[in-house]
Amino acid sequence: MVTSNHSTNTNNHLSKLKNFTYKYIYLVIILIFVVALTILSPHFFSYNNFINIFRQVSVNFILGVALTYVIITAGIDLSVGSILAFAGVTAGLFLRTGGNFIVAILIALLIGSICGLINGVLVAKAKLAPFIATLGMMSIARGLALVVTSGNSITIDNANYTFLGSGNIYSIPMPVIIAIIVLIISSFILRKTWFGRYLYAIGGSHEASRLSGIKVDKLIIFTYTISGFLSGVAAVVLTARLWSAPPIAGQGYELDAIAAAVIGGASLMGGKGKILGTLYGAMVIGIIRNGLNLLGVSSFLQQVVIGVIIILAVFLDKMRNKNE
Amino acid sequence: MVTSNHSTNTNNHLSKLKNFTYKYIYLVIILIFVVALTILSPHFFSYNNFINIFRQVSVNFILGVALTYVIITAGIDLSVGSILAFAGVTAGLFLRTGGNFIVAILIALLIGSICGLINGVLVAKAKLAPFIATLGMMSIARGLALVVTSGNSITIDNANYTFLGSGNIYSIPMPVIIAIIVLIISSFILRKTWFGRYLYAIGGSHEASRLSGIKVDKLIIFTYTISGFLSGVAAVVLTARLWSAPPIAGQGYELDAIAAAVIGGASLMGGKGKILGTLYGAMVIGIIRNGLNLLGVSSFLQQVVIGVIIILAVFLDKMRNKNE
Amino acid sequence: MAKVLQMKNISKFFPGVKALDNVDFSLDSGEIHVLAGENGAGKSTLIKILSGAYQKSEGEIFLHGQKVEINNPIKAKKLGINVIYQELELALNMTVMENIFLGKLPLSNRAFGTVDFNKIYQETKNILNKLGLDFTPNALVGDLRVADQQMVEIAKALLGNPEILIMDEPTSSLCDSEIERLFTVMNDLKKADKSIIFISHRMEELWEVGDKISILRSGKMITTESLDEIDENGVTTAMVGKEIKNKFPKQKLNIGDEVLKVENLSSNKGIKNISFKVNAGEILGISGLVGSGRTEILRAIFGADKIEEGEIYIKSKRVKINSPNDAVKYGIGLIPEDRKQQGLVLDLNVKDNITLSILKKLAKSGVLNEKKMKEVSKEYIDKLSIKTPNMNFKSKLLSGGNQQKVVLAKWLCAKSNVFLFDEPTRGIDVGAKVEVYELMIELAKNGAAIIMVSSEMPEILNMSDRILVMHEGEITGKFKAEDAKAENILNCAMGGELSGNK
Amino acid sequence: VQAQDDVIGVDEEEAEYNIGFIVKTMANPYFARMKDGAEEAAFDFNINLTWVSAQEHTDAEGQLNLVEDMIEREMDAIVINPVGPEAIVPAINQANERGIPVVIVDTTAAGGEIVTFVGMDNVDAASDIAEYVAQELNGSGKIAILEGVRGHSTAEERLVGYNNVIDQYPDLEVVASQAANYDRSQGMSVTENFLVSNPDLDLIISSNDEMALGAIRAIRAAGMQNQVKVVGFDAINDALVSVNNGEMLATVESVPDMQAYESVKAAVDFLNGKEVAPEVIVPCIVVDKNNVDEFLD
Ligand SMILES: Nc1ncnc2c1ncn2[C@@H]1O[C@H](COP(=O)(O)OP(=O)(O)OP(=O)(O)O)[C@@H](O)[C@H]1O
Ligand SMILES: Nc1ncnc2c1ncn2[C@@H]1O[C@H](COP(=O)(O)OP(=O)(O)OP(=O)(O)O)[C@@H](O)[C@H]1O
Ligand SMILES: [Mg+2]
Ligand SMILES: [Mg+2]
Repeated sequence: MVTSNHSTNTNNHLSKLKNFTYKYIYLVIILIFVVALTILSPHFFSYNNFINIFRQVSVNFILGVALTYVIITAGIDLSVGSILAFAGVTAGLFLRTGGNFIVAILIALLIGSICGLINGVLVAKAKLAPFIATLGMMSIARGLALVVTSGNSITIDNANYTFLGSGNIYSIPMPVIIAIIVLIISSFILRKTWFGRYLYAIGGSHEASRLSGIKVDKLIIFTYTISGFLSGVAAVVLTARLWSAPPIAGQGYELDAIAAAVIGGASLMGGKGKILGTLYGAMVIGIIRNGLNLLGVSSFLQQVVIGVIIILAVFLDKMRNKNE
Repeated sequence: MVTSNHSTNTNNHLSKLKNFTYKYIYLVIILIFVVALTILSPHFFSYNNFINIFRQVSVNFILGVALTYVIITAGIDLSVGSILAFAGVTAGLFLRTGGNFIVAILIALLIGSICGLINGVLVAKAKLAPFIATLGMMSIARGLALVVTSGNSITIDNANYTFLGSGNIYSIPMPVIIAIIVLIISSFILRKTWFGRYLYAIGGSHEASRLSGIKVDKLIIFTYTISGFLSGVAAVVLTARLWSAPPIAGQGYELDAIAAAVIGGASLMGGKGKILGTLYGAMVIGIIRNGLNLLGVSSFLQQVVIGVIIILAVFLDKMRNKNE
Repeated sequence: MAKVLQMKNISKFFPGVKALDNVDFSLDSGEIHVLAGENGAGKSTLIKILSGAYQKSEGEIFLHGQKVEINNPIKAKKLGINVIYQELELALNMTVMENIFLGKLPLSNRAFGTVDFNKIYQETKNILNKLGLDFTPNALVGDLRVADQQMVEIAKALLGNPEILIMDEPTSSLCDSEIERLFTVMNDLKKADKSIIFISHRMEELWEVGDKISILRSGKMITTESLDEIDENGVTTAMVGKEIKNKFPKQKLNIGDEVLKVENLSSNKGIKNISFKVNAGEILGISGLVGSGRTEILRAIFGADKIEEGEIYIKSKRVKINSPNDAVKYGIGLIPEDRKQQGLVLDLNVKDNITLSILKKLAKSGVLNEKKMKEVSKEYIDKLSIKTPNMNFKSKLLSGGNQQKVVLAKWLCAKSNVFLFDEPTRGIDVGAKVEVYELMIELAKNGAAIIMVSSEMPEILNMSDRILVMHEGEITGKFKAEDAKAENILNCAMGGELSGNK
Repeated sequence: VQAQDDVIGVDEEEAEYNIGFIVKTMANPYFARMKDGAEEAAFDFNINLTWVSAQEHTDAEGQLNLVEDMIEREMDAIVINPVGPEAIVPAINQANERGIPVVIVDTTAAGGEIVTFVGMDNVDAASDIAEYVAQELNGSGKIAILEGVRGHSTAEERLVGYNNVIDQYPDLEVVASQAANYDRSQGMSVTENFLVSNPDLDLIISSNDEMALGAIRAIRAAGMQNQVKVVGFDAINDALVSVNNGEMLATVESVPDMQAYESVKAAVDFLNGKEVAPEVIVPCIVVDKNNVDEFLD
């Protein structure tokens, strides 16, 4: 019995060490990337470049958060990129008429939320597969963005508005500040509020949640509305960064956003996902893109390398879960 | 008691009628489209145009079949479009060296199958989420297609090969014939063979299948290999239709293929899906596209209309299932 | 008799849990060997090791004296070991015959790999006939009632003529006649020198069918004895570690005012014209055969299914219940029969599940009150003696009985005053059963109204104040507890004349 | 449903000919300008013109489908702006079989019987702007290139054009070349990275104006507008404005409206039995501060 106890103890120590490594494997993997890129590229490790990366990651992260919410409920939202474009061009058109920048922001958020609301109703009430409902919305919102602009980018020259994308506060770029606000609030909601906990419950079991008195339909509608709202936030950030609103903005962003959420541990079967994980996912993608650009890897090879690294990053994370 | 019996009888009759309508709602919906388009466009209702539609639908249908297989096992394959491109350019490059057309076809099928096999191993053995594994492959295969061609389309002038895309047999276009062969074989496999039945079982319950002694991992690997193989088939059809192999072919096709499968009743949660349903899904998408083109609807509005119709088509199908 | 199977020094560690500790177990040919123990004692774990679903941490397994390694379910099947799992493992999207032949579909053409559907249809029909089941081999398993799904699982395990058949609580969702048929089948197998490991929490049936009993407690093997030499008291004492004096701690309580009244309730799920009322402090038992519509009554009251006609009154006030959310607001709680799908969110931890329906109420301006959640959870984990390493343990990993207790805890802490129990003690051990009964009494004392659907006659007879009997969606009998007799109830359940007094 | 906004020109009954015009995409102002030119020609020559575009400028099959649909509508002639030179060949062949004349505009076709090709030579145009850049930099400097959608013929041809010229100047160095997929926001992100890895960058050549405008945003955000210059391609309106106010150095005007006008005219001439030259090359013009007035509305 003594030996058995002893071995259990050693096991415990070992497993604690393991646990520690695995718990922070996110950071470990990112660290590996950072070290590798620092060695490979003289330009990588600099304050400016890190600011760059954070700024570039912010839009994908915000959309990734939108998808984390949706994916936790076992849903999916393919329309975030298109909603971004549609919300962006409406805000842009409003600004072009000389409108106030705060109203423009509210319009972007409202348009995003309405599109999200429609997604939610289609999923929760009409009981459409989320994939289909949001695929439809993806096509509709993109079409609308093109229709209202006749395919032209809308130039934005309202300095208050563009400050949100190009300004700094204490030399931290506004997109990063907005992303951090989204990070804190959304993480707080998921971890600390009843709403967040119910989303996990719904993702875990729709039926058991309903039979526990949770208003599943309403919460799902609300979740897609949040996703649309966050697409509106991303729209503001992106268009303010670009000083213009292109109707084709955000094409393909849904895949990057889903990848960020899933790399970060969200399960498409529902019930799993964390905002910090999504941040990790977005950072991995962002760092790779940035690093490959800095290294001057050809655009062709970049695609190959990104594919391999996405698979690797998730694979390492899998190992962690297995050992947990 | 007599009244009650009587009312039950009427109910039976009514429900039989209902059942009939619902069972054939696929055809009903397509019929509605056909009638509407015939009224709206003088060009729609003609033998040639129907041949057109079938030819245009064939590639999406073949990829839709690939996705039906994968989706039945509760998986997803985002890489079909990229694999199509990669398989296509390799066949094209081989033909350019003066290679035999049959060997070229085999090469396309082999490349497709190998990519699919890798997907399968990543999903079944490395236990990656199918979304991530195939997202990675999507990026990798596209990159490889660009690398091997240096970004240029490969011209194909082997008449035997292009016959597969542009030729006719008894005035039926070859792509349609190939699609029909795929239809018959894949439907047969799913409905009649042990392999097909086990795919449904795996999608229905992974665990139950495993505990029943089904070699779940092997079958899943095989399923993704089939999906890759069919992407190879689609590559042959498409490149033979285009008389060239563009490395950017098939971009975005994965979404259309998934939409075809899901409109046709496949559930992303697994365990459900039929080849005939997928044919319906592909036809709905194809008829709408063709009809909108014939009507001269602007490409912007087309996107809006297609989004709405996809949602409607699935919604109607939902009603059917509810009433069944 | 020849030793067929020997398990020696088997241990199994899960992270944080020692599920089995040096267990020895052996099985003779032609023997029905009962495996007993409290919820979480390790019964399912032991048989999962035998079936290759889990890997043992330590120990050895011998078949016919030969050492074997059972690394996966396929290997176990090859060795002639078939299992009926406690949590049904079926592909709900497939037909009965395909489920029964899952993993061993016969082919009509080897080259094409086509399945011989005629053959499996015929063979399935034979098996279903033998088990006295009336659904067709073509039925979708997902459309079947839980009980029938259980029978499919049994039919599946019988196929292939296994040498060792393991049954993990096969009777928990079956009615008496089905259980009888199952026992006949088991006895036939026994005559053919097959061996059966049988797990059940229904005490009375152990002696009816078993030869020997092995009793586990907290992962340790306590004793193995012939069932001729041990009585119910002995078994419970070995299981629980103390003697259980009163299996049904029913007390006569003061019946208060009417709490719930149902009038002319009909739903499209097959219940017709249901009327009854329950008062504060009263336990209304609902009996009937499987499929008689008892579950549907509870679901209709709870707003889980649509009501077509009829009225519901709470404390004499007419209420509209359109969703479970409404029901919860009116203080109604449902403990569903299928805890895995409907009772629990398996991926959430014990604490979250216990507080699931009051999370919103516990929260202050939307923010969860973790401290309160912990307090509440601790209170009910203690009260119901839920066996869990800690309250942050995933409910998926709890033993079946403990999962049931978590569902109970959810409604207890929601302070419901109408409790709808659907088979409340299904899969719960003797000790815990008594605890659940005591809780019901406690609730009743505090003025709750309780409806208890049960297929266990002793439970119905001993715990109810009044008894309703259902047959094909209608009430065919109403009894006061003191006048109720098993045969009368059974008669009504079979659709016999309305009898008994109001 | 009868959104006939893309049938332009005169009514079908009064029209002399029905012509179909198929472009790559409409999600780019370049093609809107093309449409303007086509519309002008339609009225000038009494044409009923049906204007359609593929969904994606990369979708060769989608465009083939569109041509098939046009053939089905028995157009008198078809004008095609191909997604790629090779993949359009079977479409042209189909039209040939049905006896429908085909005019190719803007991007070449690699085969098939066509009436004529109207358009610019992407390689030449790209060489022109690169030559302009070489002069501006006095033959020496560090250049980064924003590539279009790789694998797309215009993107590849423009790259060839740039590199042909740059290779002739030993002191001109391409220090980075990355795809930004014709997308303004990607143009911005990729440029941000360029600026980090090449702080001494002198100029960015962009394969279209959208990316160039994104690049300008990145450069201004980094405060490097006095160091890094940008040239674009296509001369869309936003770019002309940008050239006019000194943010963008230059862009290439390939006169898409004139190309479209000429292509419709060629089709009409052919239908009327007139002789049509086998190739109508519309000259490209480099637009900078000096001549931007001529192009601004
Ligand atoms: N996969 C797992 N991971 C961690 N702990 C587990 C796992 N499976 C079972 N356990 C734990 O092992 C113990 C034994 O569980 P087991 O399911 O064998 O009990 P049981 O005797 O079958 O109980 P019941 O009668 O309730 O079914 C329990 O404490 C349970 O929580
Ligand atoms: N989804 C459904 N649609 C139509 N009828 C149904 C459905 N589910 C159940 N029924 C019918 O309702 C009746 C009651 O079913 P159920 O088995 O749930 O009753 P029960 O008395 O609760 O049995 P038990 O609790 O023992 O399983 C049966 O006649 C059954 O066929
Ligand atoms: Mg158990
Ligand atoms: Mg029931």
